[in-house]
Amino acid sequence: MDFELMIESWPKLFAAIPVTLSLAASSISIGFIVAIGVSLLRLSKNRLLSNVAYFFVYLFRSTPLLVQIFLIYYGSGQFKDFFESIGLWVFFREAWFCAILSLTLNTGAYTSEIIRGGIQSVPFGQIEAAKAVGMSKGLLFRRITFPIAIRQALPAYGNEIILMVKSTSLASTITILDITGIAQKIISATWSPVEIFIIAGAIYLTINFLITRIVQWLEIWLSPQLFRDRKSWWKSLRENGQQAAEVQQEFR
Amino acid sequence: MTEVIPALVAEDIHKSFGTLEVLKGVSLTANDGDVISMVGSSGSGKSTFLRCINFLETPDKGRIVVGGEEIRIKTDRSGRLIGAEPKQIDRLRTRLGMVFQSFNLWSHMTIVQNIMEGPVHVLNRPKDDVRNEAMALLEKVGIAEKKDAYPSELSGGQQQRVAIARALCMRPKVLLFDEPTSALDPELVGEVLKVIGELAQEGRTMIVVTHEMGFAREVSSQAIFLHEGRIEEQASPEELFGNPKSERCRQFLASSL
Amino acid sequence: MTEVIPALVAEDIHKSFGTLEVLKGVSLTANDGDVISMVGSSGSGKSTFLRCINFLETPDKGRIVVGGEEIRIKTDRSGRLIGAEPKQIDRLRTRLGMVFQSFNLWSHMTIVQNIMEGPVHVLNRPKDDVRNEAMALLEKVGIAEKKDAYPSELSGGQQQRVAIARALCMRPKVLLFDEPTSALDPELVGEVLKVIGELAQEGRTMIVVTHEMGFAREVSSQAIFLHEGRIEEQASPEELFGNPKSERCRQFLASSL
Amino acid sequence: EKVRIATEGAYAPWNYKDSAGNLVGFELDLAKDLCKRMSAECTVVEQAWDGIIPALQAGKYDAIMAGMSITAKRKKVISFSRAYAATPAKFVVLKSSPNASFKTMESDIDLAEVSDAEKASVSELVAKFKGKKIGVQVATTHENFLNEYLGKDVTILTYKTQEQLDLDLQAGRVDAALASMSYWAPLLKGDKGKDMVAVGPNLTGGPFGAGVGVGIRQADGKLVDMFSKAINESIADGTVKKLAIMHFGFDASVKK
Amino acid sequence: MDLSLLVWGDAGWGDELFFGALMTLAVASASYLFGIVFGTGFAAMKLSKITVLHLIADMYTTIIRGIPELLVIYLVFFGGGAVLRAVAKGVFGYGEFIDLPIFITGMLCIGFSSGAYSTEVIRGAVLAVPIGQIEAARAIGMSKSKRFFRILVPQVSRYALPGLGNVWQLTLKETSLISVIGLVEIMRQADIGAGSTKEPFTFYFAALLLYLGLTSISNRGFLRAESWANRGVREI
Ligand SMILES: Nc1ncnc2c1ncn2[C@@H]1O[C@H](COP(=O)(O)OP(=O)(O)OP(=O)(O)O)[C@@H](O)[C@H]1O
Ligand SMILES: Nc1ncnc2c1ncn2[C@@H]1O[C@H](COP(=O)(O)OP(=O)(O)OP(=O)(O)O)[C@@H](O)[C@H]1O
Ligand SMILES: [Mg+2]
Ligand SMILES: [Mg+2]
Repeated sequence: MDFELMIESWPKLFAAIPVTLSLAASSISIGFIVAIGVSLLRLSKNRLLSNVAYFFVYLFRSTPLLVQIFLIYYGSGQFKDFFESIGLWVFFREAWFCAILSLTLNTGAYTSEIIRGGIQSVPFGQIEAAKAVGMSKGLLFRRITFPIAIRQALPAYGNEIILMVKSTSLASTITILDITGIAQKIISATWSPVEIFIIAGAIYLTINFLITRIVQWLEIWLSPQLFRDRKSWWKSLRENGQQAAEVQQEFR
Repeated sequence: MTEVIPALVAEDIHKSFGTLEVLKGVSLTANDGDVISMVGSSGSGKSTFLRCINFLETPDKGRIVVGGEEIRIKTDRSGRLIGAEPKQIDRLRTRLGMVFQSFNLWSHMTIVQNIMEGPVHVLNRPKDDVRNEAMALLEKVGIAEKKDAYPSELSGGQQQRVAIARALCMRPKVLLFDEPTSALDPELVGEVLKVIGELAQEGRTMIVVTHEMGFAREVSSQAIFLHEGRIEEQASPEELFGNPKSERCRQFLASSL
Repeated sequence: MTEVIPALVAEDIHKSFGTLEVLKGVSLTANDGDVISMVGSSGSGKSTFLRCINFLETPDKGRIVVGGEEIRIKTDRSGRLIGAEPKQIDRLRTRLGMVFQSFNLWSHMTIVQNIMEGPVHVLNRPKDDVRNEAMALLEKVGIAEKKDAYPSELSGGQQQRVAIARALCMRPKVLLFDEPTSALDPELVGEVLKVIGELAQEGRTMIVVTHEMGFAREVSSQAIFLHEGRIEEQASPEELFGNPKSERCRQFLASSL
Repeated sequence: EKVRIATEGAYAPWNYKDSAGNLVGFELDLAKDLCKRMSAECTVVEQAWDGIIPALQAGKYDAIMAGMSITAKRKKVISFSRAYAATPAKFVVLKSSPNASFKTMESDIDLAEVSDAEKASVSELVAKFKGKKIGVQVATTHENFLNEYLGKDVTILTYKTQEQLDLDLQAGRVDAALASMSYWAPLLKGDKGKDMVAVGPNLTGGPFGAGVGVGIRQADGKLVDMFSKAINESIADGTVKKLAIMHFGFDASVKK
Repeated sequence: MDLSLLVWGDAGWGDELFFGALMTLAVASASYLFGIVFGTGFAAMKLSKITVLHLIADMYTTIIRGIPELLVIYLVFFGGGAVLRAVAKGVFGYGEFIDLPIFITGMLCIGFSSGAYSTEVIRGAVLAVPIGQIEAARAIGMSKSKRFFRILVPQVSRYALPGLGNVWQLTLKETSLISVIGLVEIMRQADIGAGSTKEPFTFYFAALLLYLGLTSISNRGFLRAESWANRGVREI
């Protein structure tokens, strides 16, 4: 293990953190909005709309993100004249935009399934109770369905965020110098992949660790009914309530 | 001479699930201050009828008139009836309070939030007024000290009382109760009975589905025995429980302890 | 002279949840053929007591003796009591049938599989015999035609009857019923009452928790009124329901309709 | 003696696969020739470029013949035989580009020992591409050259494969691409290269290293000598030249 | 795009890509099963009351899920090989190069990271089983192992299947990263084809279709498994 190299390289990798973070932040936030739209389409009664949404989700979930990025980036390059004619080439010209577009569509597809699962898990009775007090569709979604659904979907969504942070590393294949891009540059100069990847891995790990903690905190914040004593939230998480403790015995 | 407008009219309601015909033409008229109790064996269609009244199930045939206003319906492409105007249904539902058999409290809100949700966000009443009213109602059903608890922290009986308070806080014209005492011990049954009695005195119209004959007898101004989706007998409670006309009803009541 | 060995002895059972002391020393002896009914308000500890008897909750203090064999307990590192020999507990549990307040049917098995599971896989009895017995029991509780349905396809009352059949098919010495009629309409209550009566005649020992006083009165040889974790009164049912000694018990019974 | 040789299999015409799935190319033919001379029993394995040096060090195979240039940096971690081929690096732009006819005073620049005239030509090059985007394959000597000589003046975009770089050159996302003539020569002749043109000087030496050689573990001194000896013979009798003309279209053999 | 490149046999790349797809499928299935075995073990550790076991499992899932998959592969491939050789040399005095078969290495690499996701899915599923179901089994005196196999496993599989379906998709796609260790699967074959023919599009598009095909088929399998596991559950 070449510790000198590790010490030497780590500031360069550290400097790339903002690139990775802004890729992740923009695609996750835009992707979330896309996802809400797609999941509503998917649950809509209109067959055509729901099928279109299904196809979108299916396509993006079934193929590797790497291939998607390639096809969006190099594919748009092949149709340069077309994009120029509709004035979109200024966007597609930029690797940055293509990266965000593919990441956004990808996470949009995954997240929409997560949200759909959450919406479908809302107990039917609670929706009926809302209808019974005369709530309109929009109000019902905003006040009842969504808050319950998001709580249900949060653990899965936390996973998705982590996967996205890691996925941004694929942007390095289309010339973007994020943490992984820089790491590959250093490796190509030094031929010491393990050392460099350990530093890069530690950076990703730290980011993701912070994210998991934030998500866990949100989980508690959104479900006060399960975690009464918020002061000892880490304890509640560990124990996951009385039932968890009971079922755990089966595994002891 | 002014004509009396009934609080609620349901006319010839039919409803099937698949091939199972659950309601085969049920009609009912409730005037202001009426308390109508419905009894009948499990699966006879009592809950389904209540759910049809506020359109949580769309009836296959029939008419619902709330306070003189008829719910407009139309036929959709597949030939099923649906509400013609979602807005109208939403509005009429605010006048029909419902207490579900399984309570259906919103799990992500505290007790007092559960009660305030409808009046504040649907009726747009001022928050402070509503809070005062909610607290008064909780006082009335005897669980004011639980106001900041979540539904999962309450026993079944307590949840049922919250559900009643939630329905009342909407100040509906008509209240629909689906087995409001099923989770309660005998002492609590007595208390809920008292609350319902008071509501009747205030002139509130109520339809109460119940398995407890004594309760039905005590509280109602009119009683209905439902059997296999039809009204088998309808009479004053003294009449129906004391001296049932139909054979089936007699049999049903006989087995009740 | 042979000494009579009681079917079940529970001695001085204590149980707390956190700071809440739910059982404060409850004792009970049941001989063969006894039917002991327990009444008491919601939260008085009835379910907890039944669960302590078959060690689904470990009591904090006390002794349980089943058919003369005492459940061996020891103290674990954190000072709580636990069963000393899981094998012994498993064995004694096969002699204690339990019908849960919430049924707890296994959702991944059909009705008949639910009933056969214990006899076949715990008692290792031959499958065909057990199937015949299971069908006979389903016949007895009146839902033989539902044998291949899954629990979610049954109404509450039907599920409750399956739960009873499941407990019976283990041929236990002692049966513990937690509100066995809560989900039933009056007609069905009568039927379950009949089944329990027959079991009593066969000499089966039973402990029945219930909210229905009439039912308790009809079925039991001995009645217990539980209040705040203590036995407030214990007598013959005629005595307890007809002429209660304790003030609290009188009050409780008075409010029951 | 048994020798395991690794190649990438995706770097035509050095080493690649035909549609039947066989490894072919200049280095495959050369390897056969060298092994015969060493009277060694050779097996060729394919290995993705990313892991090619680490896997050599891990002992998965004994030699690398994958168009790998001999550079100072690589020499720190592995040894090389003498060079068997060297091809100059050259910039390529689109024919529609304003730089399509760009030439420097000196048409050949050897960066190992730079004369004054060559120095002037390098400055010419830098001035021409100032502010432009230049694409290059990642982890190559070409990337090192750009970093060293043009790093401050141009935007360098790195690509995982050369084909991706070609696509971006055609799409106009980069203004120029830098790669070896061994890659450009066949491409520019074919249909794919009909819009492209090679410009500027032929670059060799310095960061481009001393040509392409066989990569070998540092501990394997004996194997280095064996390969070097075989290469000497093969160059001397013209075999390398013959193979180079067959695959590249020009003589890329290294005389000294 | 030149579709004639994709014909079957020696004249085209169709057969190479097809065998690449078979390799993808083989590595993915092996890793997936390995991951589930792994995941079950670590889920048990996570649910255990023994703090050390809990911590080990927690570290495993946090670290493996937190770092990019490529790094996991590098560490297992290069790091694992070095450890293996050190052990061989130190303990057995065997100095020659030894290496696990490349397929096994690939399986370990992907299985390791797939296992971390399976752990979470299985743990969640165990916690989702209503406690009453287990109490009912205890109440008839079922022994612990019987309870585990006859009640817990069928119920856990019901709650875990959708999540495990996602893990499968993840695993399938993750195999596209192991070309660095030299295994020739879809993605590596596409790279080779693109590099050899200078037709990247044709090959990446073919890769897209192959992945789509593989997931479509496996999706169907999972749907069937789910409907079997959900027998007796009411549809909403
Ligand atoms: N959504 C549904 N799909 C299919 N069948 C249904 C549905 N809802 C109710 N049913 C059936 O309709 C019949 C009447 O149900 P309903 O809930 O109205 O009975 P009930 O009189 O309220 O009985 P209980 O006293 O048990 O509450 C039952 O046989 C039930 O199985
Ligand atoms: N696992 C638990 N953790 C904390 N408190 C509990 C737990 N189980 C029961 N309790 C509390 O213990 C008390 C007694 O509960 P129990 O279920 O024995 O009452 P019960 O007499 O059966 O009432 P009911 O008639 O409503 O079934 C209640 O106040 C309840 O809240
Ligand atoms: Mg009902
Ligand atoms: Mg109870």
